[in-house]
Amino acid sequence: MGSSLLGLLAGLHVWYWFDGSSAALQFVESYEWIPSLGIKYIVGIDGFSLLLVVLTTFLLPLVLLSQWSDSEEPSQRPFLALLMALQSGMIGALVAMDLVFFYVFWEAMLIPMYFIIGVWGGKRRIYAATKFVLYTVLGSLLMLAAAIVLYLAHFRQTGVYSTSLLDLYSVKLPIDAQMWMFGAFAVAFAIKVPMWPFHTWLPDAHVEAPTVGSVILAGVLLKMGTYGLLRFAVPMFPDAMVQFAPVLIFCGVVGIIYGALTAWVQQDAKKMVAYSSVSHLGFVVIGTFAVMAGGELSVEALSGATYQMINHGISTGALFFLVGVIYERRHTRMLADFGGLAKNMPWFATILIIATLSSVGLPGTGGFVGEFLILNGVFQASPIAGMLASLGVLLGAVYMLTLCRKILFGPLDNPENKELSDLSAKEFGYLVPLAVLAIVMGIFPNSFMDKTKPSIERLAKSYKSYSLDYRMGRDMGHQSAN
Amino acid sequence: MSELSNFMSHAVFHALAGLITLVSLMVVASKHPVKSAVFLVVDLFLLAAVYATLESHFVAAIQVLVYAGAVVVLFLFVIMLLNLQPDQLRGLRFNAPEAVTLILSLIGMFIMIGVSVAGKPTGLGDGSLTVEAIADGGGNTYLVAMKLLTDFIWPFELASVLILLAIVAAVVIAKKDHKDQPA
Amino acid sequence: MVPVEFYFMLACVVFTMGLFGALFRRNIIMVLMSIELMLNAVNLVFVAAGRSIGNLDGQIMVLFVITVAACEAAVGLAMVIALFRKYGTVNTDILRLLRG
Amino acid sequence: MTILWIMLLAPLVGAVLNGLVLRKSPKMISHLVAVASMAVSFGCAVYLFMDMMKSGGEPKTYLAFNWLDAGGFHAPFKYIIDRLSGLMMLVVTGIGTLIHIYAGGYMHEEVSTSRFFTYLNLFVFMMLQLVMGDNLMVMFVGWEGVGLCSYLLIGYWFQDDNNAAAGMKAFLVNRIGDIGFLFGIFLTYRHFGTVSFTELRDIIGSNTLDAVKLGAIGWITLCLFIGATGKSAQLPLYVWLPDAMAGPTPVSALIHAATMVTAGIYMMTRLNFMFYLSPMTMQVVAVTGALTALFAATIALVQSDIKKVLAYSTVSQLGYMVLACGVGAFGAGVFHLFTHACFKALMFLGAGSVIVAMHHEQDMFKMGGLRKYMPITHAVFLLGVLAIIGMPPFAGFFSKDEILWKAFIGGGPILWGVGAIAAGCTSFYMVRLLCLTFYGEHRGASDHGHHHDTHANHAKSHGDDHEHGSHGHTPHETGADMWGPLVILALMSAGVGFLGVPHVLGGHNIFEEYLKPVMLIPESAHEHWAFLEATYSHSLEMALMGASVVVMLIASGAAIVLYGRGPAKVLSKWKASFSGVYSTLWNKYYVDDFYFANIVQPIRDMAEFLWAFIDVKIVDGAVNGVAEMCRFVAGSVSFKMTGSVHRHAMVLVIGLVCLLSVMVIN
Amino acid sequence: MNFEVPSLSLPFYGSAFPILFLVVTSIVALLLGVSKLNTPKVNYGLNLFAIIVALGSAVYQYAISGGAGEIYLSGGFTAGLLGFWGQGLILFCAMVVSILLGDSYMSPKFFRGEIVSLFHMVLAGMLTMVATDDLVTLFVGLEMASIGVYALIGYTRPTKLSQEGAIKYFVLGSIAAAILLFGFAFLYAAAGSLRISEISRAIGKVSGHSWIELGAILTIAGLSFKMALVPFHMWTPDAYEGAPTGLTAFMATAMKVMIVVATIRLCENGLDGVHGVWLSTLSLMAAASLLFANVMALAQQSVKRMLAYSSIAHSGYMALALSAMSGAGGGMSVPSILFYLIAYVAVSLGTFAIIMWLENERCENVIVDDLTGLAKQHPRAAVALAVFMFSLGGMPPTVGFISKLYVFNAALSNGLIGLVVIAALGSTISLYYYMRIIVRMFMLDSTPVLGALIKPKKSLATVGIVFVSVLIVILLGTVFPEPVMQIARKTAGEVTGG
Repeated sequence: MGSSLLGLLAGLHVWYWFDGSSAALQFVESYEWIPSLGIKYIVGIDGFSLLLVVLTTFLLPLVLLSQWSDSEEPSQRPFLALLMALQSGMIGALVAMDLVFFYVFWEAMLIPMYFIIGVWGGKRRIYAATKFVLYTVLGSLLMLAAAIVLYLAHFRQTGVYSTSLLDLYSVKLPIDAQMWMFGAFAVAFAIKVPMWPFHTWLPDAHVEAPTVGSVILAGVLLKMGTYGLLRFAVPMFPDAMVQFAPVLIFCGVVGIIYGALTAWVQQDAKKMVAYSSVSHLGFVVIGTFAVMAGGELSVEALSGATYQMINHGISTGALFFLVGVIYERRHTRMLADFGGLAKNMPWFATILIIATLSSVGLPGTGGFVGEFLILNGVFQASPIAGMLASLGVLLGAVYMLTLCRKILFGPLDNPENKELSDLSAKEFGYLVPLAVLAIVMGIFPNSFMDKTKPSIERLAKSYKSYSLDYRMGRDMGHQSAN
Repeated sequence: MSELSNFMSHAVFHALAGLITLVSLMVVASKHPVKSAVFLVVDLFLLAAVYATLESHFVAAIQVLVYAGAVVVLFLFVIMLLNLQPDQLRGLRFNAPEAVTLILSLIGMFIMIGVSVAGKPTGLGDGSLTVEAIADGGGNTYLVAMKLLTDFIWPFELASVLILLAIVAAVVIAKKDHKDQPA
Repeated sequence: MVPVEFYFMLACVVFTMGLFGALFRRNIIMVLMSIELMLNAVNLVFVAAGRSIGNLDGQIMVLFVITVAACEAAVGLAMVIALFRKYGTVNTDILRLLRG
Repeated sequence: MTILWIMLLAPLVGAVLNGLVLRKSPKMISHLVAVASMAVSFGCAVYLFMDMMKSGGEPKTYLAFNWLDAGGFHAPFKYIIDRLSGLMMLVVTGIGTLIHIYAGGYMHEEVSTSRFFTYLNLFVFMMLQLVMGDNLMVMFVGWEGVGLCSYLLIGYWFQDDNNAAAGMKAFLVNRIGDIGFLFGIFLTYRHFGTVSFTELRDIIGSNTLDAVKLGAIGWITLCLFIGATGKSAQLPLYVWLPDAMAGPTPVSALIHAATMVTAGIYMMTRLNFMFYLSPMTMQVVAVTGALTALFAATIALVQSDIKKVLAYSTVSQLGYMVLACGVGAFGAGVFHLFTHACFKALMFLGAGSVIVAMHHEQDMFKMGGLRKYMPITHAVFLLGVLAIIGMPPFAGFFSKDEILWKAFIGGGPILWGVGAIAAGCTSFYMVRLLCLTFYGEHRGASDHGHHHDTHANHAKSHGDDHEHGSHGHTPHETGADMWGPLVILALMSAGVGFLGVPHVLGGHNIFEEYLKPVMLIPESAHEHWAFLEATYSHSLEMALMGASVVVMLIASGAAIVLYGRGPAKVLSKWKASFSGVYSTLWNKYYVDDFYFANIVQPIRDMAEFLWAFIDVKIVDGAVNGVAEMCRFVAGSVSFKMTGSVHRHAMVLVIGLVCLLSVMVIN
Repeated sequence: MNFEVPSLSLPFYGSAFPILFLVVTSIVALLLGVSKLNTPKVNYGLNLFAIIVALGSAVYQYAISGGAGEIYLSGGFTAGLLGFWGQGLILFCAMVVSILLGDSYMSPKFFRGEIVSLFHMVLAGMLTMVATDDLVTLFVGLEMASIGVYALIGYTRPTKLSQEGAIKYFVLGSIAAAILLFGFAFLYAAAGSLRISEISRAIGKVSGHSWIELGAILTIAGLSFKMALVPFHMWTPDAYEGAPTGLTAFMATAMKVMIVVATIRLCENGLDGVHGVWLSTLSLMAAASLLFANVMALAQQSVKRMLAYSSIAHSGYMALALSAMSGAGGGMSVPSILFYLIAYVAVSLGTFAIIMWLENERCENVIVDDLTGLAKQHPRAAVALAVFMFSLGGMPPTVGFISKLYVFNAALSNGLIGLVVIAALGSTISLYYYMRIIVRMFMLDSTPVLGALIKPKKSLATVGIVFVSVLIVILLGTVFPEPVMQIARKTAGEVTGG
């Protein structure tokens, strides 16, 4: 706990000192790690990772707080240790500026999560944990292969072995090589996101994971996928990205609608929230790939995507916490078992509604800012996709309100539910910050986005110039060949 | 080399080859292990004859002495010791896997034969060791011995360890383990 | 002079014969003898090749092969005896405990 | 501009106080806080209005802070005070205050009302965002915010699942419209690079639009109008409003009659310069409005639930307003909005009083004769009815005739005819309602044991804690806290019409003059809208006016004859002989059923299919199938293929031969 | 005809000291075996002494050896970095296995004079095989190792299982030996020599001749048998399961080191002229191993059998790198294989140490279900085993990942993208069965099956070995891969010439 608070302080420190006007990496440290392969320990933070790092450091204390009172239990110590390991893994992956170094953290964080789900999870925890790990690993290994090819290409072009991102960004690849490598990266990250149709591990993992596991999974782990897309897939393979963007947008849109519809018919509250993640992250995905007519990325959509990542972490984290609250009291998550809880749990109801509203993107909550910007950007890039994705806004309201209605409203007729007590002080302790943040993020988004703005604009713009450079270079190559 | 001797060596080779093939078939196809062992001895003799036609007299001799004389006798000895009855040749049940394997091995054989006929690569070997050269050098046995004890001294020495190892291994394996209950 | 390919072809045939024996005979002693046959095929190649190239390495190798074959035969037959002691048969079909 | 911020934030402060601090406090205090915050807000609004008028009604904008900046997109929290928003803020805070006062009495049976007043205050706050915002985004914040409050308030008595369902329906149907609104924003940003009203007005006013932008405006306005159909309950998205009556009656009065539902009209008026540029959209708007007016009015003819009747009446009146917008008479629309806010709030509150008096009985056929018991309520209600049916010289007469006249000159006789028929229906059902409720015999006490009509399934909206046994008590007049606001509203219903006396009747149409600066017909569209400025013969206008009055009188007369002393005998005979028509009307043209069976259910079925089949069987099945396949291969291979040393050797040989073949092939 | 009489110099004796010394100690052990001193303790001491001395001398030779190897006895013995490296690793495995066997219930069975003698002769054969330029010596060394191991695994403690495993291994091994020899014969026929380096030279002259290709394929097939590559792997599960666990560990580690080093030498130094042949052959087998072995491992109940399939799969990874040895990016693959071997040896020894620790007379074959609840019973052992499993599965931050990265790197630098994709699939499948063990240990609550039987033995040595293995696995996986990579690189210099 102490160390997590320390982590939060450090996170806030970084936040405070982060220079929002610069797109460059900050707080960079670099050491040799495996010089014979050119692998370095390079960490640094820019606009993309900053928010996620802060989110991670923010969520962890809350998560630990939620575990606080049970600390008598003997299995608590390994659990906390795993949580801390998970946090290091996540932060490591976020700050790593070396491809292999990133990969190490990216995979290493599976292990604590695996144990968290597998040891402390529900009935089908083993199935879920195994599926989670295998699915992710399969994708990541393909990515690893592509990463190595990229690294070798860099070597061929410069004669230097390096896996540093800054070096790899400069690699110029022919389009067909870019295509499959982008595919490999995209699949790896799509699995993590999870993007339709690679999403099926998520509901299982969420349902079986303990509350805390779900919170972290939804809050940060999934963002690794979208973060990865932004950090690696997009800048490294610009031409392939333009080619692939329609496919990804398609998957994203399908994910949005599909996730929403499937969420709607779920009977299990957690599964519903899990599918809602599929839908919400679909927004992030389409936001990332909103390629405008000029080959430039939509700044609005990118901002929205980065913002939505954080916001989804907050709102869905809160939702999982809330489902955990009632699960702890009733040991069931079936919607049919609840109803009318707003009567004897008014605070619970209040926070659930706030989280719901943030999740459905009501103006004034963080969800709106993210979704609006994404949809706006995507609409500018591809009106059809924007329109279809907007259906997600409607369907999102459908299932989330269904959730609220089934839990909170209706007659309080189940005798077991009548005895339920409202939130305890501890639960307040971890829920209120999330609820407050959900609203603050909706009202003062600029104070969050200012920090990310330069990075986003640089990505969107440099992307264009880079890809133009590249095309021109290729054309010249053609001419000389002719 | 004269036409005649060429014809003769061909004739001898083909006769031997035919016999070897036949006997080899008998070795693997005989019902009774004893018969197989006897055919094996015959086979080894025939091969020794082939070696002899190839001017490898020492090897031919060793083939007869060690192989036919010791190894196969060892086989016979064990067969007798265990008083084995003729096989029911149950092994020659031909299920699909066996059939497939048989066909494939035949294909493999033809591939190997096909490769064999590619012929000797040109420009290789000094060809120094003609029959005359052997005779000049002191005869096949002398040359082999010299070679064995100079260039191949290291494996030669190791072979002694190998034989020791085999003896120890055979003892370990065949030793009756009194503590171990028979099944 | 008989071309070296003829010897090779003969060796291939003998090798395959040995292989058949090893593959299809259930009697383990038969299997061992078949393996001896295969080794003989090898020897034939060595000798023929050595003759055609004109050096002695092939014959040397044959000597080692014979040594090894003898060792293998010794160890193999010891195993046969041990097996026979335990099961009263030398049929390989009994070796079915380890599978999967 | 501190006053503005006080006005905007006072309701929010009230909401926060009630929502977070005063949860357990007595009703009195939460009521007081709520009313006080509203009163403060209203006071500020009056001050601001005066201030604005003093400076000639020039629009002024005030920046709170920059809200959202991403790329080229900027959406500050910026507010505008001009004639339009000034008027609206008066309506919102003024009527809001009255309703807050009234609500205290209405909700006196509740254990705690802090939650109620939280929502109500929050609603006013959001409504102020909607009307004061200087850009589409702030408006959208309010737009969705009021939707949220509406959702929460409709489902206020959440113990009844139907209420929760009605709330959800309202929210979702509104969301459909909101998506249209969103598209409108996206398109606006795409083509104009800004979403600020002031800037848009400047751009469009400058008349430098190319064909692409003109085309885009068509789409933009259409999208925005879809938003308006949601919020303002127009065809085809009106279905939520009748269900929304499940909420407490003050809510119906404030949200579903006076303020929120008029947001669509407000928005169109706010963007009139864009709508003017797109005659096609305007045509759609006008037709939609007229049809809605007629459609809802016919349904209202046969409903038995007092609030349902009022609800359909609201839909119908909103149709009028939309019709007005559609023919370019935004001023008339807003005028009707204003008068309608007064008299419909009055009628809802009156109905609320009746319902309270009847112990939450809403079926009109179980009322009757209440005039005796509730004289004040009766009096004010009567005024309201007179206003809505367009009896000269009450408010409704002026506003409605203005609209019908504009419809005639702008849209032709058909639109006028539709409007007039709707007006006739309005007169009929309103008088019917009045008669059934206040005249004739009291039918409530004798009907003691019977609870409610099976059809009016949303009629019961009281919580568990309400005693059912209170039926049969004699109705009684309500307290002053409830009739006080009624009286004020009644006076307004009677009086505000004079703000818009048309020239033909010797007035100056002050209201239209007042709003004139808000309107802007871009030059390129002048020709099309020339009729608005043209002069017509007074006799025509008078004739039409007379015609509509006659229609009104005939319809009212019919209603008095049929329902004056309770439902006439002949009605049941008619019911039987026109059962098809009747049940169609009674079931609201089966629209709800149609939507459910053809839209909601198929989607739900599809979702089930997606989940149960596609997701579990195919997408996940593929994933698990791979794993299963591996395990199957391993299992079958491991025991069938292995064990025998010969088999092992065969595999070896086969492998070898394969390698050799590869070599040969190479 | 001239014959060069071999001159046996002091450096030769120094270089060959490990081999010679082990031969001597084997005879000593044999003599001890018939004396009164034939007690497990004495034999244990002798064994450990001999191995440590040999190991020390191999390490010393490695340290003083400078780059290109010295060639003695007409190529029979080469004193190069790779050879000493292989000898050192083999002896290290032998040492660890001896210590583990000393701690196990097998101790009185194994530490008999004749067995120790066999063991030393086997070691001598293995050491010979990794340090020779001569196919004859290679073959003799291989047979020494094989024949000895047949006896050791089957008859150290003869049970039905071990005997069956040994016989199967023997029969198949003999067939494979014949195939290998057939390959040698064709190589000889085409190249005219049995010296690896001369074959290379001859191939330069006659490249593309089909005899060489046939010989190369048969040779590689024969070696693949020992390396346990699909489809020549069938003996592996049986032999691994049947053998006493200590010897299984020995086979999985030392034998693999031996055969891989020999293969590197043969392919890189001898057959580099026909690398197209072994590229296609080895990559096919690598692909087959990676897929098939991993799938098969899914169905296994016996831990040892599962590890056998896992070992096949790991051979597949090494074959992947082996097949990438030639061509443009080949410089990276030999170091990657060597690094992989070190990682694999460390992890395997640790894993087998834990499994041996769990075994006793009553429970000789631990099945996966036996591990249920181990985390509650013996949490430290469970954590260690979990670390090993993750490392075998190639998850960071263990050395398994770094070695996999290295191997992929090598393969991809030669453009073997398809193979790497297959490897990725394979290792995903492999994670499943590794995780099965973790699931049993940590996640299933049912009563421990084996836990009841185990009396935690006080075996400091085992604990130490496990601890050191964990340390190696983690440290090489996180902070210190570089020094080991440098060693691998330096060692590879002998064959790659760089």
